[in-house]
Amino acid sequence: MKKILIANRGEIAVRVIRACRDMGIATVAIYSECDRAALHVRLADEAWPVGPSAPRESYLRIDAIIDAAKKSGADAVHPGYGFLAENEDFAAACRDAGLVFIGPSPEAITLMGSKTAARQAAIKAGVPVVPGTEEPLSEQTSDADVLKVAEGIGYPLMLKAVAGGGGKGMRMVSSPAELPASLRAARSEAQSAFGDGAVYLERRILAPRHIEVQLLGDHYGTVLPFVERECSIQRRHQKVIEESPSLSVSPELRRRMTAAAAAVAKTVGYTNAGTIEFLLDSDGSFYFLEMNTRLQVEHPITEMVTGVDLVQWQIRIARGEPLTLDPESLLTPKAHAIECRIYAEDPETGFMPSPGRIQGLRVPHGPGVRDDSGAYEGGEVPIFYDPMISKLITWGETRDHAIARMRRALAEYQVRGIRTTIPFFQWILEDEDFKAARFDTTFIDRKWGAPGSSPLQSRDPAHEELAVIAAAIHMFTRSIATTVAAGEPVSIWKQAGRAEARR
Amino acid sequence: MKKILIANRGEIAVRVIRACRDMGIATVAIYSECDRAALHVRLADEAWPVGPSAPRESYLRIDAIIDAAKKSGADAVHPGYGFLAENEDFAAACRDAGLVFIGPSPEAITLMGSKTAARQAAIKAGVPVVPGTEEPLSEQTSDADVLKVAEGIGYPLMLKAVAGGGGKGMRMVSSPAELPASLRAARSEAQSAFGDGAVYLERRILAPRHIEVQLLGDHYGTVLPFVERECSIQRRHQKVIEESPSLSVSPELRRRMTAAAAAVAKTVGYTNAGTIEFLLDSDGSFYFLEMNTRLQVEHPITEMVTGVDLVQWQIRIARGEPLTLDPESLLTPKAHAIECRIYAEDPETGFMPSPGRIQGLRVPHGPGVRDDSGAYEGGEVPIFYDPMISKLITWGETRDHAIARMRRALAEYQVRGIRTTIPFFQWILEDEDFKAARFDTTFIDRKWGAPGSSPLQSRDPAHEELAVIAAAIHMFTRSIATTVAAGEPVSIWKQAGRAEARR
Amino acid sequence: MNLEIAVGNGVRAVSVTRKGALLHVSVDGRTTVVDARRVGEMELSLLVAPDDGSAPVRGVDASLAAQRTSGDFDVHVAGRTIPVQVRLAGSFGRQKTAGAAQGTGPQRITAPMPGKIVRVLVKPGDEVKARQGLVVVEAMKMENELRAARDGRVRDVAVTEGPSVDAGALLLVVE
Amino acid sequence: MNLEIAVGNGVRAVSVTRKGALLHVSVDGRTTVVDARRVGEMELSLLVAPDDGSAPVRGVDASLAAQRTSGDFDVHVAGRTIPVQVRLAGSFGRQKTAGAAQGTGPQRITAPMPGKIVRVLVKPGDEVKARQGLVVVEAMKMENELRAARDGRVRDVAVTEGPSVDAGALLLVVE
Repeated sequence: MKKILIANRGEIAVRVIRACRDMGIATVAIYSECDRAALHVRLADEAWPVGPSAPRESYLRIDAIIDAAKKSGADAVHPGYGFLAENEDFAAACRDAGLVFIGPSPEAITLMGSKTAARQAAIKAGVPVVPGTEEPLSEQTSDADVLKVAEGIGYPLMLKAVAGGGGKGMRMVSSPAELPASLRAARSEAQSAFGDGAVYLERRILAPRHIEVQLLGDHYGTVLPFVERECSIQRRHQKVIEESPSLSVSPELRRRMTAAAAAVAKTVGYTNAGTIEFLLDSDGSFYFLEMNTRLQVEHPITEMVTGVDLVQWQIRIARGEPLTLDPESLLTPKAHAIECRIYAEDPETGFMPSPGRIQGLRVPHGPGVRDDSGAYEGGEVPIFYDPMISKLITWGETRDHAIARMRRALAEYQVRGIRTTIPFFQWILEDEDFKAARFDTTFIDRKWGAPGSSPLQSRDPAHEELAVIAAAIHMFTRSIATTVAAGEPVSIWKQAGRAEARR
Repeated sequence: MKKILIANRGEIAVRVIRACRDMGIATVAIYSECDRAALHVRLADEAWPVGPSAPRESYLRIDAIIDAAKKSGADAVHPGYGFLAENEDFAAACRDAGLVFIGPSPEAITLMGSKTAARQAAIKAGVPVVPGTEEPLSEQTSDADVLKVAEGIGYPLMLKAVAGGGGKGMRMVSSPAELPASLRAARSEAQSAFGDGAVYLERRILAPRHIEVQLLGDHYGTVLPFVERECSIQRRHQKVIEESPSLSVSPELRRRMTAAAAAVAKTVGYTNAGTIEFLLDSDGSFYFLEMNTRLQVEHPITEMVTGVDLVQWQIRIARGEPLTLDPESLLTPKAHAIECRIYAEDPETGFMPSPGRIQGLRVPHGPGVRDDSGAYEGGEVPIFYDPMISKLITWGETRDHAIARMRRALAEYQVRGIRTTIPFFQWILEDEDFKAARFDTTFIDRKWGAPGSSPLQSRDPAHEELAVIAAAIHMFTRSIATTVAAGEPVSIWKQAGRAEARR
Repeated sequence: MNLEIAVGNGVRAVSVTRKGALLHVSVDGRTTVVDARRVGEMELSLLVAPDDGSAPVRGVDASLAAQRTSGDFDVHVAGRTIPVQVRLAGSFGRQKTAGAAQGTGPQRITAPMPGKIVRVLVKPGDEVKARQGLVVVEAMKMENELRAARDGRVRDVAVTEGPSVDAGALLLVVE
Repeated sequence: MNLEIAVGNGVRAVSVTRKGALLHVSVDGRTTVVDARRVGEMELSLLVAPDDGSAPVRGVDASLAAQRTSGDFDVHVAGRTIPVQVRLAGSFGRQKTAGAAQGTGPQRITAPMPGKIVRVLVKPGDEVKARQGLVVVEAMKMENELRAARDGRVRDVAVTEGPSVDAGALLLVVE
């Protein structure tokens, strides 16, 4: 394997480029029109255009990507996560084109990509699943039929896209009255996100934790599970903070959950990296939720507590190497790691996306801090893609230490020109329940309060005063006077600026 | 301990500030005139001026620093390394002022600060020392007397400052004829660097490795040694690359060396962080060289392979906590770490210092990379201080992996506007002997070649062509045309630039 | 230099004067002594004197990001991001005093980012409650519901479902 | 635009022309097709077409740092730092062709950085060999010996031991 095309963009494309470079493998980036100057393009050895900015016309264009791979002479393709990472047609197209797809087989993607088929596989492996519909409900299924099925499961229940992922096409339904509207919304979201409007129903576990197990499987039948990740801190069903290990998982429970995860993967002959997601109930019982047949966004926390470079191992497995890692050490976390997903969203305005140019960027550094980012000072955050611009990961000797470092790192982090979720994380990390690890997947909804409001809006007057002072001094000392909004350029203002500039 | 004054500048002041912040402790920076806008000033909670730019008038002014500590209400002082870190008067002055000095006792500093007294302590602890003079040779000792002592030791020998450190006041002497000139030079350097011109003589071990053992000692008699650091890659007796563990140290040898190091420290009742330096001969025998009674520049590699935050532990020890670390795990390195000290020096011109403004800075990121830096884009590297601007540390599953990541990180690293030693490290890291860990302390001298020459000067024509293309395109596309050196501003040039800017 | 700076829900009267190497910044009559250095195009290193009038030693690393409207900035300070609006003294007039951010005039709902109008949830004449959803804009893979700030009645609806709009485009007006 | 760019020991004749969205850069007659984007004040993202004439896909992230002399840059490219001197065509004249960097005129030894003259090792009239030490300047805690580039005879010594000098100050001349 000499040259790998990375069929993705943003921080994950950068992450894969770095792994390739560490292995002496050349890299080929692909880019859409608006991504010509993106960081992954700047860092790759080659960069090939694949179409206009809309994902459907570029990063989801299997033909254009395969064409770029062939022309560039790449011998393998890494799909990252999102886009085509869990698309069996893409995996098959790579195989047909003689390219190694760095991921599981198209068959495994197809099987585990169907939420309902994946549930069957879990049941076959002897792993409990959340009670729910065994068969998908197609877009043609009438509301009345869905209501009937729902009755058998009971309310509240979860309505989920069969092809779902990342919280898309997912709705909680509390009563029969809500079902039709939620069904319509979920189908439409699923259709637009995955091209498949089929859904299924599941019993809603109240106040569960979301715990997942990373796996690596090689081509010789070895499947190795890793210490669990705790991903209960979610907003709109999207993970925002992850950590490893979970304080709610005892060594004994870890052994059972990781064994269950490995059993599911073995049942389907799974290879490469994948993740089994579980719901952990407050009584300690756990249920198979779904399998993600790709590298996970939050893979770095596992890397931090096990010392294993998961992307390198994806590549090594894909080129036929056997897994030589020590299974015991993968289940023995070295202290604690935590990740915050930094989004270009404004928590003050209901997490409205905040695309635009990054005017200034100060990235935190120092011991125990890792920043996996696709951003740079002067770079653009386009409106077309997922607004996650970086992942900030900290490691500490204890959970408290990792959290303290995260708070310090967030205070150092400045993304100027666009709004980000950094203040949101600062708020969570000061919460007593979070600090004590007393939470479940409903944490954010309960804590953040009603939509439209925000606990951040109560400002600290001392900080406001400092902001006022800083802004006034900026105006007073800046060398190039600019027009102020109040009207025409004010000459006295300019003169004051110029006089200062000469000092 | 609520507020700590950091009696230092640059990357180590930043490092200590981060540790304090991780522990919820407020920080007080000090600064000289030229450091008003330095990174450590920007990041600290408070910053107090201590005098003009010359170190003697600011960072070495014990009175001014103690005064700042008192006025700021700090209850402890962290000295970093260099400046006053190994000055017993400073440690005593802190104690007298009721400030906790985060380091060993003034008595331990005095004892181990004298190279000759330290040798006596090692002998007392049953640890072998390099044969040499037992008593210091004061500045009054005549050349003839020194020549007589030298005869007893034999040539080649090392001439070293009693108060030395960091390679200052150190000379290799091959023959009696060289001795008077070297003596003069070493005394003058030692006098200027440490205010003490006394020297001593040691037999020169041919082709030794420089191996050192980090220690922590608490106030309850516990002294814990850490897995060794390999520091043989030196230029002008200054370490430039360090790694941990050393490939030349077997587990059995590690046990003996770390036990010897702990024995020396216990003999002198040592507390806080310190490092015992050894020379390791090619036959496997090792000799006590000296003790550094402070945090070491290269402490991060130990942190990377043991997971221990040494600065935090310095603070914890100073506030009276007992060492609760697991001794076994400190001697069991987790894979491999390597550090390159990035200096503002130009390897192309004999490592001439290259102070000035950092016009642009791109810091490497990604898995396994840590950058401990005092630099920022737009910041100045002053001429008054040590030219080390950052330490780049990488961690890998194996030594090869750590080196591969270092090469990748160095390629990502851009410090624009001043010259740095980054190309020098790129050259070392491509060396086959380095990659195979076949080296000793003479490695750089042998490999780099004669003074004035540089292996970097043989340029790759392909890179030169790219540089020419980039420069031409920069001139062609930049929006603000500037005068060219060829003479007056050329209007056609400006017009071309403006035309491009409007595109 | 006399300025008015809006922050949070109020407007502060601010003046800056240089005294020797230091700046005296008065905010609503309270003066702070500052040792300021510009460390970047939009970055300042400030050392601020404490209230007791001693030397300026309190470190405040501040940086600004210009917003669309000239004089509007996001100020990054002490690990926080605080929006301010800077105007020459007298510019804000009387309407923008404490609490004025909640206003009482018509609400002009504009697109906060470029995106596609996927749903319009109200029509002219509809009575709407505070926080009621008005229009759904899709951008960055997410649907974002724009809501009413207060109770009112929809006057104009300037968009239809389907087309894309630029940031700042007027979508509808609630009075 | 026609330029002369000195790099290494030679001077290249360079021209840049725009063709549609691409730039054609000719270096000593050999043309390279480049898709260039400015990503910062002094940073460029280049995609360079390979020799076979196919599409520009080879990634070259380049950035420049201006040196003291206008037109002189350190170019950071492919993990390396390469000094270049850019002039308008014809400016270098004949004297700066391949190998010219070694020159033959008098060597003007200047201070590469501000520092203190700690030792002057030669006096006017001394014969010196290539790489022989001439003067020792202390800066950044280190003593730095400035050496002769080639054999010659010391003509002028402009400094004495003790005082500090600025960067670029003439220290001595060897002819």
